[in-house]
Amino acid sequence: MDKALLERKNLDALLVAIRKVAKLFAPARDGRDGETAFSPVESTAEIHLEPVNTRLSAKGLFFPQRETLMRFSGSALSDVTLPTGAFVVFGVRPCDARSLTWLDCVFIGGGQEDPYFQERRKSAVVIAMACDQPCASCFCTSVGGSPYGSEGADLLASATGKEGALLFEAHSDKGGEFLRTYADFFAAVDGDTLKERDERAAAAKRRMKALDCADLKEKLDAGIDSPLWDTLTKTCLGCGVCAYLCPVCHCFDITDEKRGAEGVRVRSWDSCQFPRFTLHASGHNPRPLKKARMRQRIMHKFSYAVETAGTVFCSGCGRCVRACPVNLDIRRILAAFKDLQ
Amino acid sequence: MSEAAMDQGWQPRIVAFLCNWCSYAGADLAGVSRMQYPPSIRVIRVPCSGRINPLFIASALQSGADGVLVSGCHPGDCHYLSGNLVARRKFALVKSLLAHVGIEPERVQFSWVSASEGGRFASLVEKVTEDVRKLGPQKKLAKVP
Amino acid sequence: MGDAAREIRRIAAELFDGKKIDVLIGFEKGSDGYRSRPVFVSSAAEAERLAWDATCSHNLAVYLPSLFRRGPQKKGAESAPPRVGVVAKACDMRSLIALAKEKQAPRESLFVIGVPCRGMIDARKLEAEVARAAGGVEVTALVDGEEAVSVETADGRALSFAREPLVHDACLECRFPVPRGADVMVEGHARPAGNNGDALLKEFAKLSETERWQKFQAEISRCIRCYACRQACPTCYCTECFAETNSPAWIGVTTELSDTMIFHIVRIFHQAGRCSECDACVRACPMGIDLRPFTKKIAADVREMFGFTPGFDLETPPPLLTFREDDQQGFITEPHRG
Amino acid sequence: MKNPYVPLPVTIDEVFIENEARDIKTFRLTFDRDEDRAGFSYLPGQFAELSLFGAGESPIGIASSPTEEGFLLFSVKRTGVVTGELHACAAGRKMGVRGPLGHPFPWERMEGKNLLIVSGGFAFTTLRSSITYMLDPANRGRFGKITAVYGAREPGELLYKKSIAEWVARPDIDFISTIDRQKDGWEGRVGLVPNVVKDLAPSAENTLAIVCGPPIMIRFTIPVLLELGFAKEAIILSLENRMKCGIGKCGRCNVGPVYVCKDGPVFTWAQLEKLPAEYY
Repeated sequence: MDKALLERKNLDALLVAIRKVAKLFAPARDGRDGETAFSPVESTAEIHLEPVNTRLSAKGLFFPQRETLMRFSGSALSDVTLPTGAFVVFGVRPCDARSLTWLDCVFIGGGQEDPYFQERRKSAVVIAMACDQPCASCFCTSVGGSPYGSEGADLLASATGKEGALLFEAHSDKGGEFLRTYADFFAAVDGDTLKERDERAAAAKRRMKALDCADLKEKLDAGIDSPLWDTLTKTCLGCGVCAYLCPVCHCFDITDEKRGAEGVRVRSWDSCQFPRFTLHASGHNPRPLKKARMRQRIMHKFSYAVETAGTVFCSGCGRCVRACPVNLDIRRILAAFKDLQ
Repeated sequence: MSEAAMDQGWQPRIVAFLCNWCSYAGADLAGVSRMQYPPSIRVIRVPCSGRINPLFIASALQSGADGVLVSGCHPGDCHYLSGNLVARRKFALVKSLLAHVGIEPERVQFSWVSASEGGRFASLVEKVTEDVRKLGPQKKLAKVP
Repeated sequence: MGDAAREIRRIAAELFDGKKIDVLIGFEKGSDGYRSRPVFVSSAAEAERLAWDATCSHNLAVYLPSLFRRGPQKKGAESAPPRVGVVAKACDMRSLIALAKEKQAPRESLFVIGVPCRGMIDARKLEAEVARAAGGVEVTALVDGEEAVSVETADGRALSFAREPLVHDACLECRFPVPRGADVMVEGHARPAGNNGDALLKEFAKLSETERWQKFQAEISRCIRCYACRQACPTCYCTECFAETNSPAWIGVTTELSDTMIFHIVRIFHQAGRCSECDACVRACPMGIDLRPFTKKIAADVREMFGFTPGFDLETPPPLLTFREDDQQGFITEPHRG
Repeated sequence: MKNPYVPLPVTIDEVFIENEARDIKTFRLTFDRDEDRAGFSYLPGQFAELSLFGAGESPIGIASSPTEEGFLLFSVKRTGVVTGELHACAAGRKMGVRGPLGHPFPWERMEGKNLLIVSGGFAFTTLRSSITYMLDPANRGRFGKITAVYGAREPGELLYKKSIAEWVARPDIDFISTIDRQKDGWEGRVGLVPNVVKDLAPSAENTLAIVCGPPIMIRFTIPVLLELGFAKEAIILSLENRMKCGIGKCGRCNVGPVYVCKDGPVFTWAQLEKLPAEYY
C-alpha cells in the first residue's frame, strides 16, 4: 500500500495512535502574531496549516539549535548520550522536506557520519504536506522543487475535495510501513482523487513566479569579484535571520559551558553572516567585510554546493525573503548576477 | 544573628560588590570589631560603585548567587567625587528593570556604607540575608549546565 | 503618498546636483508588494529609485554609525567625514539625534529630509490579511488611503482593508509622529500623537511578579539569538557586543534560556537614554517576540526618573553620563539600625 | 558508530617553553589508552583538535613525527581562551585530543623529489614533524636534497632551537635559519624569508616547495618561487582557518568549495589560486 485516504473523522484517532509510540510534531500557533512553529501537539485542534510556512523549518528537529554533545566532570568525559525516541513530524512543507536531504549530505555524507543527526533522522517519520497556496515569497519551482514535491519526505499528504480528507502517499520504505502500521485509519484511494491531486499540483505550480536559475553557478563564479556584492549588500544589517531561518544552512559552533567542575560541550547554530564566525584568536579575520560574508552565503548555496554536493543548497522556501529585516531578497541578488554580462 | 535563623539550615549565597574606599573598609571594620553577621556573603572588591556593570549583577545571578548586594560610599563621599552618583542612576534602572521582568526586588539590593559604619554593614548583610532567605534559592537566572 | 515620494526625489536630486551630499539613505520599493527596503543612492540619477509609501518602516539611522566609523587617521591628513542625506520619520530623526549626541554621527554631516508619518503598515499584518482573503499571493499595487489600504493582487483581485489595524504597534503608540529638527520637511499630514505605550506598560505592571516573569520567559524562550533586534537597533552601535565577547564570556552563545534572558535584559538596559521607541527591534524579530513591555519600561523609567526623553536635543548630556544630587534613591536599602 | 566529536583522553607528559616571549609552549602528550595510541596513525602535515573541557577545543598542527613513537607534540601559541588555558596547564594534567584530522603533506608525491621548505615564525610546527620524519634513517633515502629556510622576527622566537642546532650540523639537510633584523649575538643570516629564498635561488628542477608561515610571508614568497620556476602545482601550502568540528560539518573553515579541515589543510598554490582569498 503506497497510497491511502485519511478521512477527516479519523485524523484525531490516528494522532492518538501515533502518540502512543512516538512524539508528534506539527505546526502550531506561536506567539501573538498568528504565525506557526513546529511544536509537540496532542490533537488536531492544535495543528495550524497556514499559507505562510512555519517560522523555522523542521531543521531544528534534526539539528537542534542547542544540543549537548557530551558532559564532562573536571577534565574527564562523563557522558555522551545520543538522542533517542521515535518521532513523527507532520505538516513539513515540500521545500523543507527537500532541505533535509541536503542536511543528510552534510551530516551523514562527506565520509564522516554525525551520530547525533543520524540518530534523529533514523528515528523520525517525515510527513510532508503539499502546498496549495504558495506565498509571494516562495520560489521552490525556481530551484528544482515543487509545491507537491516529495523529496526528503517519507510520506506526502495533500488536501482533497472530500470534506477535509487527506491523501497520503508513501515515498520511502518508512512511509510504506507507516501506512501499513496504521492501515485501520485509512481508506482506499479512488482514481478521481488521484486525478484531482494532479490538477491541484499543477494549479499550485502555476501560481508560482519562476526565476531563471539555469546557468546561475557560472554567472556567480564569473562575478565573484563583481562590485555588485558591495552594492547589493550595502543595507545588510549583518544579523543571522537568513541563516537561522534557512532550512539548509547548517553552520554551527561548539562551546563549553561549566559551573564548578561539571559542564557540557554543546553545539549551537552559527552563521557565516556574523563577523566573529571567521575571526581568528589573533584578531585577524579573513572575511572581515559584510559583502564578503553575504557572498559566502550565496556562493555556498548556489556555487560551492553544486560542486561538492551536486545541487544548490536552497529550497526556495522564501523565509529569508519574508523575514530579512531590510528585505535584502535573495531572489534579487540572484537575478542581478543572472543579468551580469 | 539569632540562633533560630542559624538553625534554619539553608544559608543563601550573596555576592557583595563593595567599593574599595568606603564599603569594603566598612566591612573590614565590622570584621575587626568582631561584629556578628551571617556568613552568607562573598565579597568582591571594586574600585568604586561606579565600576559596577549591570553584567556583574547578571553574571552573579547566573552563576547561582541567591542575591546580590552592591554598596558604595554615601552620596557626596565618593573617593572619585561622583562615581556613586552616576552609578545611582544605573542602579535605579537596573533595580526597576529586573523587578519589572519578574525578578524579586529583594534579590538585588543597593546601599551605601561608609568606612566608619561597621555596624551598618553588619546589619545590612543581616537584612539582605534575611530578605533572600525568605525567598529561597534563586533559580530564575541561575544556569545549570 | 505619491507626492511625498516625488518630493523626496526632487530634494535628493537637488542635494546631489548642488554637491551638498555624497550619499543619501532612503527607501525603495521592495519585494512582493508588501515591503519596502532601505537603499543607498549616490547620484541624482539614482535618486529616481527613491520611494515613499506606507511600508517604509525601517529606522534608517541604523546605518549612520558605520558610515562615520573610520580607521585611524593620519594627523593633519584626516579625510573629511562623508556628507550623508537621510530620509527620516520622527523615530529615525530621534535615533539620529541620539547618535549625534553620542558622537556616532556628526549632525553637521547629515542632511535630514523629514517626513511626517501617518503610521507605517506592518507588512506581516497585511500579508496575513491578504493570505486570509486570497492566499499567499503577491501584491502588485498598494494604495494607502485615508481609512483603508487597497491592494491589487497578482491574480487580479482587488482587496481593501481598514488601515488602522494594519499599522505597526509602535506607530499606534507614537507620541511624536512629526520629525523635529529636520533640515527640510516634506509636506504631509501626520497621525495624531498616541500614548507611547503607557497603557501597555500599565497593563503589564498590573500583573503579579510571577505572571510578569512567566510572560518574560515565554517571550524570550522563543529567541533564536539571531541578533536581528540588536542589528536593527540604531542605537545598538557597539562594534563588539557583550553577548559575543569570549574573554570575558559574559554569557553563553547558545539559546540556553538564562543566557538569552540576560542578553535581552542587558541589551534593553543599554538602550536607556537612547531608545526612541521606534520598535525596530520588534519589527526585525523573525520570531515575533514582543519586546515592547520591556523596551518601553526602560524608556518610561528614564523619562520618569531623570526627566529625559531621547532624541530631541544635542546639548543635554546622556542621562547615564550625568546625575543630579537629588536623584531619587528610594530604592536604596536601609538596614535595620545605623 | 564512532562519535567523531569525542576526544581521546591524553595526559600532558611534559611542557617546554619555546620562545623568549614565553607565549609559545610545546606540549608532549601521551595517550591514556593503548588502543588510542595504536589507532592514532598520522603523517606530517595533519592536525588535531586539542580539547580542554571547560575551555573548548583548538585545532593545532601535529609537531611530532610518526617516527617518534609513544607521544605527540603540539606547539601552541597563547592567543585565545583555549590556548590561554592550555598555557596554564602543567605536566600531569589530563586533556583530550581529537584526530588526526585533515590531509598530510603529499608524501607519495614528495618521494624522489628535492624538497624546499620555507617557513616563518610559529607556523614551523608541522615542518618540524616533516623534517624529523624525512631525516629518520628509514625515510631519508626516499627523498632527494632537502633545503629548509626558517625565519623569525628575532633569534629568541625561533622554535625547536636544539633540533635546529642538530639539523644545521647535519650533512643531509641544508638548514638555514634567519631573523628579520640584526640582533647582538646572532651569527646567522639576517633577512626576511622571501628575500633569503630569492638569494638562495634553489633550483626548481624536480623540486617541491612547502611553504608555511604568516599570511604576509606567504604573499611575498609565492611570487619569488614562481619566478624561480616552480610550477603552481609544485608549491605546497598549509592553511590555518578558524575551525570548530574539524570534520567538514560546521562550515567555519569553508573557503570556496573546500573545507580547510577536511580537504586541507594542505593545498597546492594551483588549488588555492582558484579560491576566493579568504584563507589569509
